[in-house]
Amino acid sequence: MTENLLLTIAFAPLVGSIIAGLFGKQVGKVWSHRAAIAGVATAFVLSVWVLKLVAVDGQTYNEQVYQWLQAGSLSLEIGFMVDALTAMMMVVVTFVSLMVHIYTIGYMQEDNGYARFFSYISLFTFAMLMLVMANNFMQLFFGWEAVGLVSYLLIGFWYKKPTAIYANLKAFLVNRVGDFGFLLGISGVLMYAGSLDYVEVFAQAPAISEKTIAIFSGHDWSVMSLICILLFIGAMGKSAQVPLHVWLPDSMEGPTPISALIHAATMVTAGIFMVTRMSPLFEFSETALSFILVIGAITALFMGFLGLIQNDIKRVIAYSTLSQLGYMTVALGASAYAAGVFHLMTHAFFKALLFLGAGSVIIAMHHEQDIRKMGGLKKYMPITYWTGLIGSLALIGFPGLAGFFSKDSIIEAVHASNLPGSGFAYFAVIVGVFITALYSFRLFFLVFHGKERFDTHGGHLPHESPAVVTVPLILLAIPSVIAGYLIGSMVFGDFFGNAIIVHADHDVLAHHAESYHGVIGFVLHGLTALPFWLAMAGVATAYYLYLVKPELPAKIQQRFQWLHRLLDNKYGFDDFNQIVFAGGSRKIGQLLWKVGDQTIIDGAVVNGTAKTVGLASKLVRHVQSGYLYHYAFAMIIGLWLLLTYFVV
Amino acid sequence: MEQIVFYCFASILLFAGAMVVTVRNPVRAALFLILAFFTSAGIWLLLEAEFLAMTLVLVYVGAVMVLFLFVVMMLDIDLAPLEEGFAKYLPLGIFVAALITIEMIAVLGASHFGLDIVSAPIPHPEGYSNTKEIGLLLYTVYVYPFEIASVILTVAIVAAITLTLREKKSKSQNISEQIKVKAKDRVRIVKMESVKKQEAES
Amino acid sequence: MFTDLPLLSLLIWLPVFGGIAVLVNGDNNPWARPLALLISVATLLLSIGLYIGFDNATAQMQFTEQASWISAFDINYSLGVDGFSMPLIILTAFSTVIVVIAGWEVIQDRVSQYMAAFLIMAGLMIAVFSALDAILFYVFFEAMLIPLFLVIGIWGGPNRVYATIKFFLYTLFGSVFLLLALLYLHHVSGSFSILDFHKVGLSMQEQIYLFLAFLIAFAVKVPMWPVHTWLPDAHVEAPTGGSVILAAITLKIGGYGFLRFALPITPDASMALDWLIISLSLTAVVYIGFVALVQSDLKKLIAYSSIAHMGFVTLGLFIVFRIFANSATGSGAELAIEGAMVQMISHGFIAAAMFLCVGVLYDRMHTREISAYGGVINTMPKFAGFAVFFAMANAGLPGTSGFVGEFMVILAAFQANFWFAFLAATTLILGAAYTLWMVKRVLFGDVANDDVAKLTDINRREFLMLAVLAVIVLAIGIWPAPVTDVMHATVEHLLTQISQSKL
Amino acid sequence: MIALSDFLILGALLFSLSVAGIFINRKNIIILLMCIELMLLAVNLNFIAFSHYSGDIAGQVFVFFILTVAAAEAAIGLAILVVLFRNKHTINVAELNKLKG
Repeated sequence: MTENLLLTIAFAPLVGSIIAGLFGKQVGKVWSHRAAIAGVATAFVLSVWVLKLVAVDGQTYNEQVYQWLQAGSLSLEIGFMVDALTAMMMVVVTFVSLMVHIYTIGYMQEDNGYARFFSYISLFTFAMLMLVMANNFMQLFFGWEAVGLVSYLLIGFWYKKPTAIYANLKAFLVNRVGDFGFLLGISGVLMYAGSLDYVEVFAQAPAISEKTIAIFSGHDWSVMSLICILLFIGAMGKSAQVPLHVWLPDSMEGPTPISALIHAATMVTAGIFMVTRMSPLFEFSETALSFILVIGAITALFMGFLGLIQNDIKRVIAYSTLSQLGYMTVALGASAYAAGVFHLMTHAFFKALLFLGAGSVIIAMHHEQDIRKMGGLKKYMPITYWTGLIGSLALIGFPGLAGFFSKDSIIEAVHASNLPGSGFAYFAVIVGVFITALYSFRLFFLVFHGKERFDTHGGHLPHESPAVVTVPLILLAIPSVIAGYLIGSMVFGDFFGNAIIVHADHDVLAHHAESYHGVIGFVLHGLTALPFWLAMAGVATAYYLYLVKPELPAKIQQRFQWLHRLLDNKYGFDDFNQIVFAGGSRKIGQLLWKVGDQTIIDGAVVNGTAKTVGLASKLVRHVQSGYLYHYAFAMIIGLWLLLTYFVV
Repeated sequence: MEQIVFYCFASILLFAGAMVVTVRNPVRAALFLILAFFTSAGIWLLLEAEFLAMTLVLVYVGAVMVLFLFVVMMLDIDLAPLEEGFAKYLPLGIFVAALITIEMIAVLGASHFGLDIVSAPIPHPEGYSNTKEIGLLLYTVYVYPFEIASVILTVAIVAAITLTLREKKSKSQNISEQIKVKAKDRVRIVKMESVKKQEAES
Repeated sequence: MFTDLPLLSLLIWLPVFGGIAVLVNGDNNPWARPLALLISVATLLLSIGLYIGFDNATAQMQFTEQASWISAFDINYSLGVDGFSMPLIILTAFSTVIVVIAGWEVIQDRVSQYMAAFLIMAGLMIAVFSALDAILFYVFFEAMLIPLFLVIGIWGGPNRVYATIKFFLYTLFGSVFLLLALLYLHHVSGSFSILDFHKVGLSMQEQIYLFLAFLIAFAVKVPMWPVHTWLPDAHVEAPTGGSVILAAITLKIGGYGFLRFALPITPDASMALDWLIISLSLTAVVYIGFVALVQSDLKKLIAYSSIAHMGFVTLGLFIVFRIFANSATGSGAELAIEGAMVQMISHGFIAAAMFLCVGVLYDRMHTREISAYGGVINTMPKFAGFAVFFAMANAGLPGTSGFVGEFMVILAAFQANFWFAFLAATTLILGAAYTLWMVKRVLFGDVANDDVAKLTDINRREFLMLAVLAVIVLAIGIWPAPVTDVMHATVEHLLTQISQSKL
Repeated sequence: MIALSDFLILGALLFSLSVAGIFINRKNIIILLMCIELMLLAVNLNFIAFSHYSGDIAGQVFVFFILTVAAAEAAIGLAILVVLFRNKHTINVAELNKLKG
């Protein structure tokens, strides 16, 4: 592996982005997408090569490219680190990105911002690659923020839509709250490790775990817990964990391809990746792991509920994404990093598939996104239907499909964990399986089966999407099926090697590895286990409610109005944020400005001084009457006083 | 003998001074001021300051006071408003003046500057010239102040003239402008319908 | 090659005399603009010569010049630069070029006077940064205000008189104390050389008084809370060029003053009173962040954001004592000081760019009210691209120069105290909130009204100046090492100076 | 013999008279000018008296200068007066307060 190879991988998409973005008008639409796709394709092919070098030849890479900055003895550098984790992420990112690029040709064909869109998604690919290939925290933060920027730009891609520009601002700010914690965490790392380089920091981890810090005087906190929780706050922002999840559903305002690429497959998993990458640190803090476990469990369960009542096709999938991110986080909390990352990978494939499928439906429905106005699309859109079915089954963890392997290993890992909060987490992930199946197939049945409720626009029947749309669907469906068979090496094997470090007393996966005897056994075992039956129950419920008795859901809704309202308000997070944070800070701002700046500083102090001087001068001015005889009088009186002084 | 002259002059001086400040008519006041200058010139002679006494008469009476008179007579002054408050401020004026007088006399009176303290000077020898002495001092020690004084006088003259000079319209010719004039600037030829013809026809 | 020339004198007097030449040329002269541009570019080139000839390895003053000025009082014309002043000089020269370009078509009234004012100001500011004699510094420190005063007073907005008087009185108020302090230091040290001031021993009480005098003088310039209220007013009324210079350079003189005077001359007092500066700086970051959020005037918003950003500068400069006390790794102090310097330089570019963006809009719409805009991106896509970029830089996005300084200072602040870093890092949220909310209201959305619909995109001149700034902002963000390398030796020197007690 | 104090008291009286004059003629600027002349006269008298009694001729030189300056002052004062009257048609001090703060 050479520096040039890695530089090419990272910068090929950037070059494509620059060509499409800055010279889009000059080179035209076709060359814009050709440039962008060429860049990403190069990156993908080379990434596969890198994966081969890592997985087969066992090479790793960790070198600096250039020195970013030096201050005192501290040197901040830009460099690449490639190990199994990085290589896997690179392949996932570039593969999904490539699919999305191709898909975009069809999806955005008539949009004015065609070249701009390609520029953004290529830029995103670059940023994401920088994030995963970083060998230090600074560069990680660069990629972290850069993907946030592109996400901001893409959510607000249709800048005329008020909801879109509201959503992108919200997304950026909520992410910034996470970054706030993340940056503090990085500062902590620098303070206690004296470096930002991964290898050096990880080497220091045992030493750091001994230290304490008194944030509130008198209370000594473990430095490692503090750092890890701060870092995880960053992950909460990016990976949309409760309570920083609020931006993700709104981000569906952006075009569908980026919902697939950024808000399902890659960017939102950056938090998961980051925590996994930091496993040498997190392993030293059970407090942090517990915290992660609980947050993940809450997200997995409660965000799943929200998916049940959404009617926007993309929002259902978005809540599903939230819930699945919760699963990954739970895995991290249980120290089953490999399982978390494995789920990240399988999820990237089938969720991208679902999103792109949703996009295909949306095209067919002429940009109608309400699932109540769809139905019976099976016969019009066979490819979309079948790929959608594969995606949905993968999502609910149907044995044999990708999602089954990853989700099952997470559930087993949580079951085996004995950290505080693991009991709740186990409950959450188990219930989550049922919920996932329910909302997934609710969506599936409402869209593809049942009555045709759509408006035909005067006889225009929906039809299958063009090849640029369906080919990526098919290509994504393949790994959605087969990716799970990698479980042997990725979760239970030593594929990740030193990239993930787990302490022996947390190593829940090792316990399972002993009982793992090949894929077939795992699948067979899955067929008898509780999650499978829960998932089937979910599917059956969905079938009954939405196909057999379609009038029933409305009745249930009538009956449990309070519950529906609670879910409809998304537990009140949005209202709370809007009133307390957005409104509150504007109120504080107004108060500080009007009272602090204008009244006290300017009014009382600055202009007050001027007014006092003015007042004094006004008084003194009366002496200056302008009448000669007053002055003469004053002079004579002065003379007299002088004389009197001499006499006396 | 000297004392009689002194008291005589002194009383005239004080009388003239009093008249200057009280008399209503500025012309009369100026005339009384001239009287005051004359008498004080006399007193200065008693003090053997012949040169200054002459200067006072020549410069002040001859020049400055004449200037005053000119101005007073030249300006058409409405006296009535100027006399407002004359009686009103008289008591205060007298009071302050008296106060100052008393205090000054307390300082300058006989107890500090009487004959017994400051004896009369020795009379100057024959052939002593006050003018020559002043001249000697003026052109040696005080030559710079003297020059400066002369500059001040010159400036004063210039200033007085420029202040009072009226902007007169120049009667001089501007030859170039006269030459540049063209006929059409001077004569405007207006075309008119001839009316006579019609009258004749009708 | 460069060391033979009196480079600093050239840098000071070329724009000053050039400015006078432009002024003498008269208003109707078509050469006023090209001449001003020529002079400013020449100055920039000369200042780059400074960079080339600069020796990174030493903390000594370089390019020194010495001549007797007022020998009776032992006042010298002595110049020199180190790692702190050199980048600021280049920044000054660069900003002047930008200002000249920015005023090219916009200023139609008294062009030569406008150009001359900025050229002369550039010379004077370069002199402030390179003066090594206290009185020389003071003279230029004050003289620099005059052109700025005129610029705001003549080409300013409707309420310019109030703003100029406020600005002038505020800064004069501060500098009186500076003069007193300098005179006292002369009394103690017997010299007016700033370098001698650095060496003179002072008792704690003397240091406290001197420090407070410096604080008042420079806090007004920076400006620190609560003596900041002149800045929004001055910015709002100033013409675009005036705002650019005000934000890019004038504020930096405050930070530079702390580096050159307060820290090395009164290290013990700085240490004893660092809580004061730190709390004022953090107040600036948080308080001003909130205030900026509710501004309805574009320029005011950016002005407030400038104050918040300058809070990072003062924070970075004064946390070093706490870092020494906590000294975990030892590189935190360098990080803090260099972070403050980088923040100053980066803010010079970003704030300039932001004000230029507002200027571009103002030239077309003649209003600065945010509510008058909306959907500008529809009619001015190129402009919107730049504006979003600079807004992101203002919000401290990694990869732009705005990130570097903030990042360094926050990293260092954590080493001083967790809560310092915590409060400082709120800028991540607040900075993004006020900047991007403004972007949302001004740029995004559908075309808000007919005026916006009639807007024309930026022309080549505007494109050029924004593009140059964008390239620099990006370059510093991607590779800040060239900026920080020049100051390493000087920072080390300063740190040894301030770590030795003068008592 | 006449004592020095006699001259000084005469000067003092003359001075007081002019002070009183300034008070009571507060409206008429011409009389005010004349009072000032009178005041200067009193001062000059003191100078000459002291000069005489102390035998130092320098005192008289000062009187000479005072006379010079007073003449200049009178000339300019009157010139201003003329201009003033020409423009405002009054020399009433009560109306000349344009510089009032």
